[in-house]
Amino acid sequence: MTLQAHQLSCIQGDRILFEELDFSVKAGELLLIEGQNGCGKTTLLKTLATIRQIDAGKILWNNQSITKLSDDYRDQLTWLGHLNGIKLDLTAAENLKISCTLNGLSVSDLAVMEALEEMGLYGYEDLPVRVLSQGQKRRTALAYLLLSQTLIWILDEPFVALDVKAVKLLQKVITKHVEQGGIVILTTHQEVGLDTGRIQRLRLTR
Amino acid sequence: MFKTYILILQRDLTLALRHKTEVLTTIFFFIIVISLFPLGVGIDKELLQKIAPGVAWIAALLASMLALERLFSSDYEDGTLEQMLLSPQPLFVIVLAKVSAHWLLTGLPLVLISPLVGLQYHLDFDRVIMMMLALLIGTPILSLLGAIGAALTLGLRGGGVLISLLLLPLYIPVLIYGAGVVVDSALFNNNTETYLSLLMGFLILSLVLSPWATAAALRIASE
Amino acid sequence: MGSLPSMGDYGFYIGASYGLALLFMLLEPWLLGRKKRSVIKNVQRFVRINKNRHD
Amino acid sequence: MRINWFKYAAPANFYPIAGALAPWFIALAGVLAIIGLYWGFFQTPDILTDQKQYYRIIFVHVASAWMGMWLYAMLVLWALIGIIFNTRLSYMFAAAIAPTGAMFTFLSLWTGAFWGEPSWGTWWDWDPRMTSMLILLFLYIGYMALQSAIDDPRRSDKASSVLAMVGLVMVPVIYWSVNCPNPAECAALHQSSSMEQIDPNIRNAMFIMVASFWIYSFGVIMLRIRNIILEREKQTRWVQELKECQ
Repeated sequence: MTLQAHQLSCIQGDRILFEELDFSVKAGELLLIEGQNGCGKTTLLKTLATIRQIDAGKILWNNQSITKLSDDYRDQLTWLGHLNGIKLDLTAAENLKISCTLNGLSVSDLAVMEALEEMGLYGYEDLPVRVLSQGQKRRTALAYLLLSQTLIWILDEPFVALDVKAVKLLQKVITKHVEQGGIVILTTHQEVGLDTGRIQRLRLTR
Repeated sequence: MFKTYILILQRDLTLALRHKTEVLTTIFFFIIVISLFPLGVGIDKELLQKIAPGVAWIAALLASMLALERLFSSDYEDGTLEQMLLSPQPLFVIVLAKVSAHWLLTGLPLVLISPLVGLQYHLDFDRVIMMMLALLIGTPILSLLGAIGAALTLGLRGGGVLISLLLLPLYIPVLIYGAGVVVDSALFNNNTETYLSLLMGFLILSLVLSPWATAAALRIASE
Repeated sequence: MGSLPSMGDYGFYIGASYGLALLFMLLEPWLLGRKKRSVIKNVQRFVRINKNRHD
Repeated sequence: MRINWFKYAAPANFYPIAGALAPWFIALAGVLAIIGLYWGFFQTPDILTDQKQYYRIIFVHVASAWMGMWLYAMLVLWALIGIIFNTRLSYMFAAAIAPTGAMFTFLSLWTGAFWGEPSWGTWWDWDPRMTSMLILLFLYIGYMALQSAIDDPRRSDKASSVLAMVGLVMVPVIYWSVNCPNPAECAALHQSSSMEQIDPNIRNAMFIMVASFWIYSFGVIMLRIRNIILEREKQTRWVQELKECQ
C-alpha cells in the first residue's frame, strides 16, 4: 500500500513548477508538503488526486499507474481543496449524505448526525449551510472525513479558517487515521501536531 | 451507478426548486420570444402558420441556452464539481444526471406550453401534437449539446455569449429537422416519420457524444 | 489561343474577387510580421528584467 | 531551466525550421499563383456555353472553398494528435491553422457571392453548399473565440481540442442536414461533382491555384506558429538567448 512518484514534473503555462520529483508514502505515514506560496504545492496535490493531468513522470499506487487505475484509485481517495465542496442551499446533513453516496458509502442518518456532532455542529444539522459561519462550513466539509473509509486523504491547507478547538479536533482525526494505517498528504503553514513521528517532509524549492 | 444518477438528479431538482424563479424565467423567455414575432412579422394568418415551427424551435433553442450557463457554474464555484470528478462513479453518469435535471427544468416545460404557440399562430390540433412530439425529442438534444458548451466555457468571462457562439452551429440540424416535422405534417405528405426518426437518430448520437465530451471538458476546466 | 482575356462587362466582379483574395493574402503575412515584432518586444522586456534581476 | 524531454523540446527545434521554410513557401505560392492565373486567363475561352467571362472567378472561389474545408480537417487532425500525445507543438499547430482557415472560408463566401450575382442574379440564395461554408465559418469563429477566451494556454489547448472533436462528429451531420433538409427528395447530396466535364485548361489552372493556396497556407501557418512559440515560451532560456531577442 504505497504511493510513489517517479520523475514527476509539472509545467504551469510556460513556467516549470517542479522537475523530476521522487517520493514515496507508505501506509500509516503522513507526507507534509512545504514551500512558499506559488511554488506548486496545490498543483502537486491536484496531480496526485487526478484532478490535474500529469505533465511528465509517473505516479504509482501499489505499483500501478494511477491514470490506468483511474476510478479504482479514486475509490481509495478523499480530497479536500480550498473550496468546501458543499452546496450552500442544502442543509449540512443533506450535503454529507450526498457526499457519502457519491463516493459509494451507504451511511445511516444517525451516523451522519454523529459525525456532525463530533465536529461540533450539534443543533446546526438541519440549517441551510448558507447561514453557518466560515469555520462551521469548513467543519461540515471536514465532517465527511469521519465517515469516509478511504485510505488516502489529500488535504490542501485543511487548518485554514479553523478556530483553536477545531484545529485540535482535526489533528486528532488525522492522527487516528494515520495510526489505523491510512495515508495523509497535506500542505499547511501550521504544526501538524502528529506525535507518532511518522511524518515525511517534502520541500518544493522554487 | 443508477443510484448516483438518481442522487444527482434529485439533488439538482431540489436545488432548483428552492429557487423557483430561475425555472420560470426560462418558460417566460420562451413565451415572450414567441409572442414578439407576430408583432414584428405581422399577424396575417397564413404567414403565422408558416413560420410557427421555425419560431417555436428558435425560441426553444434560445430558452434552453439561457439556462445552460448555470448548469455547472454553481458546482464549479463551491467545489462540489471537484468532488464529483473524484467520485469513483463514472463521470458520464453524473453528467447525464445533470443534463436530465436541466432538461426537466427547461426542456419539458417548453414542450408542455408549446400548445400556446398553436393558439397564437392559429395552428390546428394535429400540428400542435406534431410540434410537441418534435420538441419532446429535440429538447433533450439541446440540453445534451448545451452541456458540452457549458462545460467548455466554465468559469470564463463572457461565458453566456461564448456558449451561444459555440453551440448555434451544432443546433442547426435539430432546428432543420425539428421544424421540418411540423412543416411536413402541414403539407400532408407522409414522411413525418422519417423526420422523427432522423431526430431520434440525432438524439442517440448526442447521447453518445455529449457525456464523453462534457466529462473531458469538465476535467479540463477544473484542473 | 493566347488571346488577351476580355472581361466583358463583369470586370467589377472578377476584379473584386481577385482583389479581395490578393488583399487577404498580403494582409495576413504583414499582420503576422507586425505581431512578431510586438511579441519580440515583449520578450526583450523579459530579457531586460531577468538581466537586472541577476546582476 | 532546460527542457530536455523530446516532446517538450519540439517547439525549440521547430522554431528555426519554420523560420527558414516560411518565406520560401510564400514565394513559391506567389509563383504558382501567377502561372495558374496566366493559364486560367490566357489559355481559356472567354465565353463558355452557359457561363460568360465571370466564370474565371472559379479559380479563387473553388481553391479558397477547398482550403477552408481542408484546413478544418487539418485543425481537427492536429487537435487529435495533441490529445493523444499531449505534445504542445501539435496544439500550437491547431491554433495556428484556425485563422487562415477562417480567412479562406470567408473569402470563398465572398467570391461565391461575386460569382452568384452575375450568373444567378442574387448575392446569396441559401444554396446548400454556400450555407455549409457559412456554418463552417461559424465553427471556425467559435473555435477561435473559445481559444481567445481562455488565458491559460494549457486549458485553452485542451478545451479547443475537445471542441474540435465535437466539430469533427457534428460537421457531417450539419452538412447532411443542410444539404438534404427534406429526406424525401435527397438528390442534392448525390449531385455529381462538376469537375470532369469542364475544359481541361480550366481544370489544370484550378489545380495549380489550389496548390498555390496550399503552399501559401503552409507558409502563413509557419509564420503564425513562430509567433505562438515565442509568445508561449518567452520564459524559457532558449527564447531569451535568440539573437533577435537581445
